[in-house]
Amino acid sequence: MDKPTSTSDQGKLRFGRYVRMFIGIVIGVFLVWRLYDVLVVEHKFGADTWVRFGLSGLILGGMYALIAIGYTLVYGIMFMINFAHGEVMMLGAFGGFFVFEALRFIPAPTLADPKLNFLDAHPIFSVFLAFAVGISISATAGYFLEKIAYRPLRKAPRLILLITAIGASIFLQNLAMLLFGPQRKNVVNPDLLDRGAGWTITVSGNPVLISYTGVFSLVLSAVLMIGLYILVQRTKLGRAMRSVAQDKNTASLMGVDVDDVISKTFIISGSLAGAAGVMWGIHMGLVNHYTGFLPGIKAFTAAVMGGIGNIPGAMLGGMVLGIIEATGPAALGIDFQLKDVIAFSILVLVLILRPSGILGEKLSEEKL
Amino acid sequence: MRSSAVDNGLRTGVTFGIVIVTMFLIGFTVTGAGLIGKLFGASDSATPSLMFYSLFMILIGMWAGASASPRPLTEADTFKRALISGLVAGLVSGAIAAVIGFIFGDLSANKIDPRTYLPSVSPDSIKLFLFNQTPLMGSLTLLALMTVSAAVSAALSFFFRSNHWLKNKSGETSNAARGFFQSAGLNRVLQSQYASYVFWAITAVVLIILPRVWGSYWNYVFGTVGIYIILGLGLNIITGWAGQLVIGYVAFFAIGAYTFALLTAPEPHHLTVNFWVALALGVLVAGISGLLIGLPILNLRGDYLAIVTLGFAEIIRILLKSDLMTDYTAGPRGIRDIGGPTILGKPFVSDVDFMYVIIVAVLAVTFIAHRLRNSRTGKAWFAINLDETVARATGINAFGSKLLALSLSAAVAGLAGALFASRNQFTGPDDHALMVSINVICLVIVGGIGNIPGVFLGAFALKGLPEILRETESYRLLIFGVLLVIMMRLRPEGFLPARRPELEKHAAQTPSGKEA
Amino acid sequence: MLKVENLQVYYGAIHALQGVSFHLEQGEIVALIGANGAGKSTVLNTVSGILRPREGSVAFEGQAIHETPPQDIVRKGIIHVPEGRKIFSRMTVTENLEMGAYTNNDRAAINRDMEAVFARFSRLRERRDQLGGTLSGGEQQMLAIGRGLMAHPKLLLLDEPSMGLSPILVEQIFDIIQDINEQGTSILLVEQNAQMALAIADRAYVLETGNIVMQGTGDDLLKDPKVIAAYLGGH
Amino acid sequence: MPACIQTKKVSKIFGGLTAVNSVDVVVPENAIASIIGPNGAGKTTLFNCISGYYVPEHGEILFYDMPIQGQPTYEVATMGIARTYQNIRLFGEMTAIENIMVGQYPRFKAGWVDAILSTPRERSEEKQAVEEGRRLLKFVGLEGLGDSLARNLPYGAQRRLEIARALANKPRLLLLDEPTAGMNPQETEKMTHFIRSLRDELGITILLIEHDMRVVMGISDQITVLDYGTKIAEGKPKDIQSNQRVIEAYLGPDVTSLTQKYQLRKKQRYAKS
Repeated sequence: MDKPTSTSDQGKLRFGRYVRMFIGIVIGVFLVWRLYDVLVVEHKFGADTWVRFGLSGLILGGMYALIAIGYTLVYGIMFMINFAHGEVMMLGAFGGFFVFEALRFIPAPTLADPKLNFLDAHPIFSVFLAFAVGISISATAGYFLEKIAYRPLRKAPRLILLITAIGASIFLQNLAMLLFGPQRKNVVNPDLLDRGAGWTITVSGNPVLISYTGVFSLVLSAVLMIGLYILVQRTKLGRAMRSVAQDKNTASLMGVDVDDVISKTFIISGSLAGAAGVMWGIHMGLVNHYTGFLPGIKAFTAAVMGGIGNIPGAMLGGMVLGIIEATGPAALGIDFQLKDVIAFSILVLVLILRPSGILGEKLSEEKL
Repeated sequence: MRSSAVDNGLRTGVTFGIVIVTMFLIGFTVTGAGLIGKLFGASDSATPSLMFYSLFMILIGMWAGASASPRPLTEADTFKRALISGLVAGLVSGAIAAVIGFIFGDLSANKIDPRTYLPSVSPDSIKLFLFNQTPLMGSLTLLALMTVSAAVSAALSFFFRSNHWLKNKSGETSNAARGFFQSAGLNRVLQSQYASYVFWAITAVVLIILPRVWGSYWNYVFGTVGIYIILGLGLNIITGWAGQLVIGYVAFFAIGAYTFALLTAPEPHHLTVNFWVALALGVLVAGISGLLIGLPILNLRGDYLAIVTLGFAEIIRILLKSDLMTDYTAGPRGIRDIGGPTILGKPFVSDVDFMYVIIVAVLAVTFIAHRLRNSRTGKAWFAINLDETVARATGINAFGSKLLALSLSAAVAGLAGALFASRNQFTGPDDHALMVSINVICLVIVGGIGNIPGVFLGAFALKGLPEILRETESYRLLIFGVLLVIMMRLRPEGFLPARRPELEKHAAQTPSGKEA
Repeated sequence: MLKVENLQVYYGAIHALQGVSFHLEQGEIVALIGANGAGKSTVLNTVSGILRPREGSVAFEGQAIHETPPQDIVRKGIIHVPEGRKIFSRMTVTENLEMGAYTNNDRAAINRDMEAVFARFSRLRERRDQLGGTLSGGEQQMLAIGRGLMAHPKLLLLDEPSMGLSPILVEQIFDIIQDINEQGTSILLVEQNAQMALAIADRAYVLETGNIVMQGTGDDLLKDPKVIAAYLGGH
Repeated sequence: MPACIQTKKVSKIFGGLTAVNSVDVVVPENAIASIIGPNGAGKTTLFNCISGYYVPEHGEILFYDMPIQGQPTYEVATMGIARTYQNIRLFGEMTAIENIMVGQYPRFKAGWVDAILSTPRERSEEKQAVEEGRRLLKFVGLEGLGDSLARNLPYGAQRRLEIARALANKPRLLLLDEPTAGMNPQETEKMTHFIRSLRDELGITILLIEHDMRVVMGISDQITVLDYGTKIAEGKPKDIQSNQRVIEAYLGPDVTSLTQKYQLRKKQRYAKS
């Protein structure tokens, strides 16, 4: 009853409101100026370029969304930022990479092509196997991460959990570096999913390539997201997850094994991250120990943008962030080197201006 | 419910098996053997001898055995139980290691080099892993070694834990030692004013002499340690005392370094501001940037605040690195020929001289931190850390206090940055990667969060030790990660936990009648 | 049926229960009354497994349960309806009831039970697709009890079922409690409203700072001058 | 006597639910006033409005005729309103005397620069703070416990330390949220005397929330009764005791007949079995 839904801390409101208003106005003016400059005055890019950017943004956004769901699920249930989530994704990406490498060594000669390897002979099965392995690795990593690092700290303050997660993130990243070496590895796709292959459409007289890998990634992310939504909304496990997210004690009074549900949550978010990791390898073509770090932080940004703890919000946030990142540098007429600055600026701005996110409810402070 | 001895051993065995295999795959078996060799004074040879490697594996086996032996010890725990646990643990971990070893040995014998995918697994390390024997014999040796050492250690640890004689004996000695100190009045001597004068005098002499005698290499190492002590003391203000985790602390380090560098370097702005003025400006600009960054973000909840600061740090680093800023900050190449200190017009730039500058800075920051710690302001910070809502209800302007803490932290980081840039006579974007922040957070936490001596301990342990143990260089971050996880689980307050002052007693001891 | 002996529970340095012992027989309504902070809710939380006692034991049908986790205690037939109702506010009424039947995997049986709950609380049927958080206080209390009934409790622990409810609703809730009891469920009731609690209870215990200071049948305690002075407002 | 604290038609709404509904309370200076009511009646919410945690949607709160609603919590505290909490909230990792020194925060001026330079101001203030802290510890009966961590103190001592921390700022109004919760009759008796002595010896106005009717009736000059966020009665203890609406709010309208009905039902049950 006395749990506050809104607290007034006038001290920070009064101060913060002006600061925030000021920042908002500055950003707004800057955006309008740059957009006007690029789109109207300079008119640098044709429609085809925008379509190209938009498409790659959507594909990127799908992957961000999958990772963001993991942040949101874990945050919703444990109120912690699983900083190592990006590394879980990176492990999945390596899983996919190694499956492709291994299958490429297995000969599967046919009469037509005696040099054919297994990867090109059975591309669909190979891709399926890559996802199966990548997802399993990430799910296992998520499971053990929770069990070894986070579970003993169930009652610890949030900051301790965050530091643990940072520690786990550093550990996994450096483990991968020491195991597989620091250099980037090229992911060689089966011929069917060659990154240059795809459909070509014509936009304002110029060809735009819609690559198979991109379409494949986008469709797969959509399917996984729908599947997750059904899992959370319609199944018994989903109900249990939501009940644990709302009130652990009461959930356990219903007979829910809270530890078990938390484990399963980590497995599910790990799986989604693993899928995103394999997709990343297939679509981007490069994997190394650093693969997970930036997508991880960006997906966290996406989750916050959509309102952390809110699953549709994470999906939407991922998509929006992907599109902004892909079109932002061009739209604002700044260097492509700075695309990460755009992502980080969004992170900072969202947290400052609207920490509850686009779809989020007002965040209630859990403790007055 | 108690798990059976076999279960217990099995679980430990699998864990240690995975640990051994991981160590092998990242090349740490070779490094570990080298470290053991160093311990015994063996000269640094490229290939550590078989003996040291065996010793390394025996130590791991004994560790496995010790952790497998049952705990806590109850009446029902028999020697047999301990032995079985140890035996199983050794057998399982040995078997896992042996299988992997055999596979790699076999591959190696067939001239397949795994280094394409696992660059740390060199033919030499495979050979060493298998005791320079054939794959089969090597893996069997591995299995036998692990089993025997784990079983022996389990048995030994059973004796150590169960033997009351030993326990009592050690208890007595420590009591006796304490008694000795008390009876000899050593405590009083140690606490007396003279003792502290003597202590400070000795410290001062040591600090004056050491930089002159131990050569430029150690001056470099301990200069870095000193700069990290300053950083740690600074982060301690906002994170240790006010309780706000700032992951992007490196941003202020970078701001201090760049401010100083741009003011003193010939490129890109042709400014040659005096060292001391530039230093002060570096501190000031960093402090002000802390204030400005803090304004919009300090009302955020703890974990969000942490991530926002990370965002700021990354933005600053990417901007410094980008071509966009090349004209102003020299871009990815960094700034060269940064000025050094002068006193009365005389340059003061040799490594010995600079070491003195760092020592003075460390002492100054320590002094300031010490004065702030238990002051009214310091108590307000700690109150916010413990319960912000109640702190506000007792009349503390939480936002203002946090802003002050962040600004002071940032200013201290600015000082460290300026010194760092000046000493290296160079600074570039890569000096200011997130890993600097992580290092500082680690050292503060490991030493004991909120504690000044803890920062010294942490800095020496995390920045000094790795310099001495150079072999471990590439494993440093890996070890940091493990250390953070383990510390948070076992000892979140650090090795030197912060103590609260005894004000009531202290006040009671001073004759209070006089001033009334 | 339930036997609690020498229960010692701590919150940090605070000794919340200082050796509480009581028992409850099959089919009884037993009430725990006492002032705020006397430890009533702590007793219920310990019985349902949310808190672990430092010393002492809780036995249900002859089995020790004080080290059993709450989700397993539920499976033994002890259902705790917590203080403040604690319904899942972001789930619909139906989903809340389904959560109550979490331990049951028989879909048909769940639907039957849900019909039974709707028959008892017709207001809930009207609001079956509404989110729990949008219900009124009385409806939430009904939902909380209904959710508890979905698990077929042998023993129902009710923590302050009348809290924050208007007198008419309080009467309804107490009628329902008695109905449930007469259909064979034992009830351990914690109440601030001592008068009503003693009126329906077969037996009652009075708690004060973590100790049981009085016990007796509900009717006897209602007449006890000390109880009247302390808990019945002297009327 | 001037009014120390006054609420004028104060309402606080949480997501459509009116927790406090247009409540008027006037507490004269140097009085001990109580707010009572069933659980969930909005008492603590009213406290939170006065101490500045919540901004009421409607109405005014006057502290010595100064409007304070919407002021930040720390400024309300600095003006001289101190409070305690239903579930004790001390700074557990600080020592007892440090808790009190945090309570003294607004009364001193030395800032961070003073601390670094160890100015005379800072030194004399620090000395004064410790001295007064010890005196306060003695006043609440915790002498000698000043250097133990607050979380290690027993329950009763924690309650008294929390009051000492509230007193440290020399408040003019003290808000006590269930000061005797979880105490046995002897401890309650002592606490009652202690609260009265705060008023008599220190001249502090006291507003308290309490469930124990013996305490409320024993020490209050004035009682306000809340039910469903609305004030249903106000007056001297005697008037409240005989007020029909209050009895109904606590016990229900015809509790006697209900009691008889339920006792009868019980008898029938026994007869059956």
